[in-house]
Amino acid sequence: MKKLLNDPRRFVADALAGFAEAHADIVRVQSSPVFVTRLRMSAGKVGVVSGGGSGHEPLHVGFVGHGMLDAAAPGEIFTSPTPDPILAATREAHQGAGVLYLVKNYTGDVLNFETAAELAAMEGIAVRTVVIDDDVAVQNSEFTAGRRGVAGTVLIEKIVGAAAERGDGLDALADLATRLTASVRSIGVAIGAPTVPHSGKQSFELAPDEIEFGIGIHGERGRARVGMAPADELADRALEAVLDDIPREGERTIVLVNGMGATPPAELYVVYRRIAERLRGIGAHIERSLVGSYVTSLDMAGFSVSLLSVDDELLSLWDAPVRTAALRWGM
Amino acid sequence: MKKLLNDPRRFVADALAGFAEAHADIVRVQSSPVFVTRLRMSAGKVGVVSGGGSGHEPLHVGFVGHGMLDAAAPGEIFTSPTPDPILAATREAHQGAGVLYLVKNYTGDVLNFETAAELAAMEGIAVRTVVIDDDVAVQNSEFTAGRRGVAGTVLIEKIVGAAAERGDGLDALADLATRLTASVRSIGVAIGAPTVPHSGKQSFELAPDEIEFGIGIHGERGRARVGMAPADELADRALEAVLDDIPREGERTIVLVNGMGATPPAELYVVYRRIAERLRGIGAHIERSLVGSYVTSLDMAGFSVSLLSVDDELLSLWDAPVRTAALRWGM
Amino acid sequence: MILDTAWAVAWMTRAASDIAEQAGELGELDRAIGDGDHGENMNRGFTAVRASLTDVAEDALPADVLKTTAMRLISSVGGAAGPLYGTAFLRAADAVSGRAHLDGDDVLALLDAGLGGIEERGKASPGDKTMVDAWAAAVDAARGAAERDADALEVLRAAARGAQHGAESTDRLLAHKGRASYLGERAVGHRDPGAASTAILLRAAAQAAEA
Amino acid sequence: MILDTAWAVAWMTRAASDIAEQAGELGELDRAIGDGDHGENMNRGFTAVRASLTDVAEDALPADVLKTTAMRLISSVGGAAGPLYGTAFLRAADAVSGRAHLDGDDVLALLDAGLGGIEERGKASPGDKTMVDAWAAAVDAARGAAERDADALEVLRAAARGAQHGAESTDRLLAHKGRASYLGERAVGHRDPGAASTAILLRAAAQAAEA
Ligand SMILES: Nc1ncnc2c1ncn2[C@@H]1O[C@H](COP(=O)(O)OP(=O)(O)O)[C@@H](O)[C@H]1O
Ligand SMILES: Nc1ncnc2c1ncn2[C@@H]1O[C@H](COP(=O)(O)OP(=O)(O)O)[C@@H](O)[C@H]1O
Ligand SMILES: [Mg+2]
Ligand SMILES: [Mg+2]
Ligand SMILES: [Mg+2]
Ligand SMILES: [Mg+2]
Repeated sequence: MKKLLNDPRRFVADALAGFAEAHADIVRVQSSPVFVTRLRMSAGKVGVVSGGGSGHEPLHVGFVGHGMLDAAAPGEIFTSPTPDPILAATREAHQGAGVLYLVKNYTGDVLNFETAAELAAMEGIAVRTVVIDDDVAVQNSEFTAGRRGVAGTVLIEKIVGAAAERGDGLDALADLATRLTASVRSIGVAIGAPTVPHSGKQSFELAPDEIEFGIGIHGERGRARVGMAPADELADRALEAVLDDIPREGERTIVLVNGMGATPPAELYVVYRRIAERLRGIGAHIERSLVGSYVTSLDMAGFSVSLLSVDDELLSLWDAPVRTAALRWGM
Repeated sequence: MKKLLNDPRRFVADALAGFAEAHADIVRVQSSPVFVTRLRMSAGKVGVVSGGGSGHEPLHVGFVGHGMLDAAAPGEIFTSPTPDPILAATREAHQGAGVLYLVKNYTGDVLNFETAAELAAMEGIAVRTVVIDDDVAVQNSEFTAGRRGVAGTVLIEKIVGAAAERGDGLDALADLATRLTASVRSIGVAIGAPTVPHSGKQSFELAPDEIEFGIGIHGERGRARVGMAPADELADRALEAVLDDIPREGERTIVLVNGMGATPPAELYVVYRRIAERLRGIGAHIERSLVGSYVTSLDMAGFSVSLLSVDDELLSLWDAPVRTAALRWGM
Repeated sequence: MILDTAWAVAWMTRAASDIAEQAGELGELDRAIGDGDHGENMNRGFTAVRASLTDVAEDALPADVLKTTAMRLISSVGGAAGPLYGTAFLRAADAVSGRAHLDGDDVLALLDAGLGGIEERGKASPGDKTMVDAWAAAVDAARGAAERDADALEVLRAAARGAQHGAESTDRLLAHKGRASYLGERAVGHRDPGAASTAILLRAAAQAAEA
Repeated sequence: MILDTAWAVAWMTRAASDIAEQAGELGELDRAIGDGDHGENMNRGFTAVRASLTDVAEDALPADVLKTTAMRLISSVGGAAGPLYGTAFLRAADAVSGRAHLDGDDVLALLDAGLGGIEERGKASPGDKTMVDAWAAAVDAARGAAERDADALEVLRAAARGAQHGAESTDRLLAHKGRASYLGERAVGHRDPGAASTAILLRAAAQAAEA
C-alpha cells in the first residue's frame, strides 16, 4: 500500500485537520465527537445534516457551507458515524426550525442516524430523515438491503441546501428531498480497486482486462465483473443502466460524471463526451453538468454517472449561490 | 494500461470535446488548430494566453475564463503545442491591448511560443512572454535546461489574470508575472508513475517502497529516488526544499498542495495539515490555500507543494472574482 | 463459576482480546462480501468496552455491564454492526435486570432478547446471511439445553456451539440484508462477517464462565 | 542516383517509414531520460510530411521539399523536437536554394546549415547530449568526405555514419539541455532520443540516394 498518510489510525483525523486548516473561512471541524459545521449558521433556517463513512471526500464535509449542508458527521473509513457526532451536529444545525437528515441507504448509516434522530427528538429537536438510494446497480427488492446511496447524493444536497437557504420549512424540504431521491439514478464502474488503509489491501482484485460494473462506493462489488472496454462502451452501458431505471425519461437533466478518486480529469471528460452525445441522441437536454471527483472511494479508479430529472424550479435552486470547500459559485 | 479512453490517438480530442460540452457556459473549444478561448472576451483588455502539453488538466484549459486566462493552447499528451494554435489563440485573445504569454519552462514550450510570438509580431500584435520556472527540484544552472515550470503556474495565472481583468497594461502585466515567477517555488513527489496512453507503459518503475522526489509533471525523473516515508516526513522534506530556495522567507504566503492526478483529496489534506503546521512553526502566515488536483500528470500518484510570497495587493488580486472550469469564486 | 458481575466483565474482556486477535480474519471476511471494515469496527468497539470496564462499581449487576457494553459499542463502532450489537446488549441487559446471578433460564432470556433486538432493528430473519443466523442458532441451542434443565454454563456452551454452527451455515446462503445482499450469487461460499463475530462473542461468554 | 527533387522526396518518404518503424524504440529512449513522447512526436510529424509530399509540383526544387518538410514538422510535431528539426530543415532549404542537383559540397552546406539552426535555437553545443551531437558528428564526417572530393552519395554516407557515431557518443554523456538535463548522473548510460532520430533521418538520406 502506498498512500500519503502517517498511521492508518490517524488517517481520518489528519485529513480532517488539514481540511479544517484549508477551509477555515467556510467550516469548523469540532472534536469529541468529531463533526463539521459551517462557520456561520443562518438563524431560523432548517438545518441540513448529512454524514457517512470517510474516504468519500469531498462528500460530505466538502459540501458544508452556505447554500448546502449545515453540518456533516464523518465516520471512520467506509464506516457510518456513530449517533454521538450526528446528535452533536444536529444540535448545532438546529436553529429553531428543525433538522433534515440526508442519509445514504446503508444499514449502518440508516441505523445510526435513526438513533441520533430519536435522541434529538428527546431533546425537542424536530428531525426528518430522507434516505437516498440512487444506485441502479442494486436491485431494489425485498431480498436486498435496497439500493445504495451513491454520487447522486451531491445533487440532492446542493438543491435541498439551496431550498433551505431560501427559507423552506422542514416538511417542505423533506418532501423536496424525497422527490429528488425519486428522480435521481446513478451507476458506478471501477477499473481499479481502492486500498483501505487499515488492511493495506485492495478491496478486490481485478485482472488487467477486468472491471467491476455497478461498483459501490466502499469497494462493494457490483452487478458483474466484465471485460475492460473502450470508454465510449463503458459510458454507453452505464448510461443505459441509468436510463433503464430512471422514472420519466429525463428530458431535462443534470448530469454528474464523477471520478472515484484515482481517475484524472481528462478521462472523466472522455466519458462525459460520450454521455452528452448519447443523451443528445435520445433527445434529452443536459441543463447543467458536473464533471469531477465529488464522491470518491479512496483511491479507486473509475467513474460513476448520475442523472437527475429537473424542472425550472430545481434548476434555479441548482444555480443558487453556494460556498463550500468543493462546490462554489455565485459567491 | 487501464484508462477511460477509446483510442490513444483520440484521447486529447475526446477529452477536449467533453470539456467543451461540460463548460459551454465558460469556454469555447476551437478546432483546426485546436485551442480554447473564453466565451466572452473583455474588450480592450490585455489577452493572457498560456498552453502546454495535455495530460495536466485542469491546467491550462480549465483556467480559461473571466479573471484568469483568455485562451489556452493544449498540445498532445506531454508535448508542447505547435505555433499554429498558439498563434490562433493569440489572435482571438488580442483585443487591441496586446497579449501576454505565460509559458512553463520547457525547451519545447519556450521554442513554440517563441515562434508564435514572432508570427504574431509580424501581424502587428504586441506580445510579451514570461517563462515560469518554479520547480526547485532542478538546479538552475548553465548546465541544465533551467528550472521547470510546474504547479506554481496556477497561482501566477490566477493573479495575472485578475490584474488583466482590472485593466493593467501589457508591460505592467509582464512585470507582475516576472515578479510572481521570482516569488513562487514548488517541488513534487511521485509515489506512483503515470502511464502515457500511446505507449501504454508507465513512465518509470517504482518498487513498492520507493518514491521519486522532485518529480516533474511529465514523469521526468526528479532529484532522487528515495524510500517511501510517512506523509509528514514527505511533506517536511518537500517544504524544506521549497523554503531553502524561496527568496524572502515567505512570511505571508499562498500555499498550493496539488494532487498529481491519482491522489484522492483525503491524502492531500493529510499533507496540507503538516505543511500548515510547519509553516506556523516557523512563523509564516498562510494567507490563502488551495488543496486539490490542479496540475496533474495523467494518472501519476503523489503531490506537489508550491509557495508564493504575497502582499496585500497580490492577495486582493487572488481574491478577485474568477470563473473558470476549475477555479471559481466571487461569481 | 457463578454467572455474576465478574463473569460479565470477564466475558467482555475475553471478547475484546478474541476480537483483537481475529480482527484480521473478520476484516478478510468483510472484504470478500462487504467493505472490509468489520474487524476494525469490532476491535475499535471492544477496545472501548474493555477500557470502560476497568473500574466497575462494587454494587454493579451483570445488567450494568451489559448496558455499559451496549453504550460503548453504540458510541464507538458505527457501521451496521455498532447499532445492531448495541441494541442486542441493551435488550440483553433489560432481560436480566435486577439479577445478581444468572441461571440457565436467565442466559436463555439474555440471548433471546439480544436476538430480538437485532431482528427488530435490522429487519432481518434467519436465513438472510447476517449475524441473526448465528444468534438464532445460539438461542435455539440454548433453549434446547435450558429445556433439559442444563445449568447456566451448559446453556452458554450450547449457545456458543450453536452460534458457531449458525455462522458456518451462512457460507452457503444468498444474502438478503447488509452489503453482501448486493452480490447475489457471488456471496455464496463466503461466511457472513457479523455471524462470525457473533460466534466469537458467544464463545467468549462460555469461556469466561469456564475459567 | 542524382540528388534532385525526387531524391529529396524519397529521403523524406524513407525517413517517414523508418521513423514509423522505430517510433517505439525512440519512445523508449525518451521514456528513460525524458517524457516518452519523442517517437510519437516524430512519427506524427513525418506522417504529416509524407502526406504533404504526395503531389510535389513539377518544377519543385530540393529546397522546396526541405521547406515543406520544415513547415509540416513545425506545425505538427510540437515539443522540443518540432521547432528544432523545423529550423534545421528551413536553414537546410535556404542553404541549397535554387539548386536542382546537389553535389557533395551542397550536401555539406545543407547539413551544416541545419546544424547551425539547431544550435542557435536550442542554444546547445556538441557534448550537451542532444541531437546536436549527431548532427555535429555528421557534419564533421561530411566535411572530411567533401574535402576528399567525394561525390554527393559518399558525403551522405559519411554523414549517416557520423550521425550514428554521434548518437552513440551520447550514451556516456551527462545532459546539459532538454529534459535529460534534470537527471544529472542518472542520464549517463542512456542514448539521447533526438540524437537517435537524427541518425535515422540522415541514414534515410543516404539510403534514398542509393536506391
Ligand atoms: N439488516 C441487518 N440485520 C442484521 N445484521 C446485519 C444487517 N445488516 C448488516 N448486518 C450485519 O452486520 C455485518 C457487517 O458489519 P460491519 O461490517 O461492521 O458494518 P458495515 O456493513 O456498515 O460495514 C454483516 O456481516 C451482518 O452480519
Ligand atoms: N536545447 C536543445 N537543443 C538541442 N536539442 C534539444 C534541446 N532540447 C531538447 N533537444 C532534443 O530534443 C529531444 C527531445 O524531443 P521530444 O521528446 O520530441 O521533445 P520534448 O523534450 O519536448 O518531449 C532530445 O532528445 C534532444 O535531442
Ligand atoms: Mg462499513
Ligand atoms: Mg514532450
Ligand atoms: Mg463492513
Ligand atoms: Mg519527449
